[in-house]
Amino acid sequence: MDDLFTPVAAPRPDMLTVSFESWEGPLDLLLALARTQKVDLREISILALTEQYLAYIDGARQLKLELAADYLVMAAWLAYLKSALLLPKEAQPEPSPEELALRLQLRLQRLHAMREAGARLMARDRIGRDVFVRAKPEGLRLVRRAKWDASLFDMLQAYGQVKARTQPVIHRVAVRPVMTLDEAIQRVGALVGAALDWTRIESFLPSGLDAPMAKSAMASSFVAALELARQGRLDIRQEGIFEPIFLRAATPAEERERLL
Amino acid sequence: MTQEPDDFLRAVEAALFVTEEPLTLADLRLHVGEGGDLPGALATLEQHYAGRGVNLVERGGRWHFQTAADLAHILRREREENRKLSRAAMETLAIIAYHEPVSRAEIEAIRGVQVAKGTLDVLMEAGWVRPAGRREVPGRPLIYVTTVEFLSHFGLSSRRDLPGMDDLRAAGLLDPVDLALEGLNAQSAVENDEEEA
Amino acid sequence: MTQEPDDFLRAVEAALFVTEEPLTLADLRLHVGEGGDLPGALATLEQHYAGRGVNLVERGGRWHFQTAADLAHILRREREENRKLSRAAMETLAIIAYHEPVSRAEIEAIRGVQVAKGTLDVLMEAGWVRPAGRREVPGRPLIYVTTVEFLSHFGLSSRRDLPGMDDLRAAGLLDPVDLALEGLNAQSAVENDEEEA
Repeated sequence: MDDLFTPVAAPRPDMLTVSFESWEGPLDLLLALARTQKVDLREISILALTEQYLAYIDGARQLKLELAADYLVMAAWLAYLKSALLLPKEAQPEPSPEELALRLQLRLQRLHAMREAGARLMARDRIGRDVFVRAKPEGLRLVRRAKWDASLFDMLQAYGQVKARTQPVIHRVAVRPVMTLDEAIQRVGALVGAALDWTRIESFLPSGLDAPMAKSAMASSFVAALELARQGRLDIRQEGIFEPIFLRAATPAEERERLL
Repeated sequence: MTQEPDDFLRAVEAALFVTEEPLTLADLRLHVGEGGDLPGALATLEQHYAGRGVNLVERGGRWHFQTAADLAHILRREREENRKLSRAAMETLAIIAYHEPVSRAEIEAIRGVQVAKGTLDVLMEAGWVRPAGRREVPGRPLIYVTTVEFLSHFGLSSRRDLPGMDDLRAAGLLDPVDLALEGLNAQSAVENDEEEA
Repeated sequence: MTQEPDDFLRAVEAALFVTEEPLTLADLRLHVGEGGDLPGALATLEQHYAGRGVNLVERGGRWHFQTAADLAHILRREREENRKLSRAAMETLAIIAYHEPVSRAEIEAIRGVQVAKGTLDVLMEAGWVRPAGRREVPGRPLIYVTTVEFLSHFGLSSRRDLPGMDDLRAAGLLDPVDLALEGLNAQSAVENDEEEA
């Protein structure tokens, strides 16, 4: 399939028809030059290739062609590689020029392999060029039809929900066990008379209450204590925030004055 | 009987296969050239494809391949997919069943929510609901009733078989708190299913 | 040898005849149903059409009919002009096909030039190449693979059928340069040892 993959005309070193637009970068040019050595890419002489490339670039310069930077970078690198390869072995820098040369050779082999693979791929029997499928197939159609699934229970439940949702709503407050404020005032008032010394408020609550009732009793007893204190019937003391609350019977006014 | 088809026959076969339009003998000649026994090749091909899934046929002097008539169902295959009715559709269906004939406005009044256009369509597509004329009130709204398929799908012999309000209450289906909870659970179950799907 | 094809075989034949896209076994099952020996039917059809003007072929697990390659000359039309791929696109496609999955940087390492923006686009537009996630290395580059359409278009049953695949792999030409270099160093080390011994 030469029409699809036109191999780049291999340049002859003696014929400098230089056109850098036809090369896709220095590696491409190097590969084309390597192929003029007419040997397996594994056998090419990198030194010879380097000289070919440098001569090519030189020719281009004499023709005052503008050269892309990457061609010049490659030329500089190859000039370095060439001098390194010519150095006596002990004076060779790291990495060794042999390794650099081998690396270049491996890269050229890989590019060449892919170029050939691409050409072979393009040469296969391709749909629309070599083999043909039907121009206007009728097409297969898959029509999906929903099969609705619902049970009688689902429907009744839905109806029940509609009814429940739209029925007038009657709010009813549940009766919860509480200690009323009156109860608490009576209870605390009666008990505080017996307590001459400071006594924790908890001691004024009935024992054996369940949790909600205990809370209610505490709340009511506290409010009762405040009310009784306002009436001057008891004193309240708390050392600090969240500290225990103590109650005791109020000191008669004349005694308080005596103490003061 | 089976013999290797010659290249002329193969060319005719390939040309008929790729063509956009049925081909006359003249059309075919443009492809396969002047040599060869074209009518003979067509007759051989016609016979070769007879009784197969694809047949070679001649219509008004034009030849083309077509699939065998008895295989039409293969080309347009219908597949049933089970789908669950949405809650809105379920409620709408129940309201129609209990209150029929009802208009859309009446359904909305009972549901307390608007009824989307698609909801009634789904129920009609399922074959459970059909329009049954118009109510003679201003605006002449369409009214809807359930169908015989509705009764058979839900295993009812008549609408009188639908449980009454007392039955629903006894079954706990009218209890607001339980229902609300159930509803929430059912909803999250559906959402989970969708996530998994 | 010739026997009346059964209805299952005829159905498979008809479905493959009308399809717009190559069909997987699963696609075919949707149309011809779960019964019947589908691989057997396909093998029978493949054999039946072998050597005819139209062949049944499998590409990347998908089956379709196409004309025989040797008849290209009678079917190719003047006006049909395949857009030629650029050399860059051709090489890039080959690199992706033989190395997949590959990143853009890996393609560039082999070609020695940057991959122009349009090159991958052209291949993706043709439907031959697609991105297939990212490589979990710094920068998380996109990686590219070929598609089943690529296999169909180039007449490959699978990537193993890529021309010269085995030879290239055996020659180490699909390994990165660094890896190949390591291999060579190890080899020469062994050889040196042997020489010294």
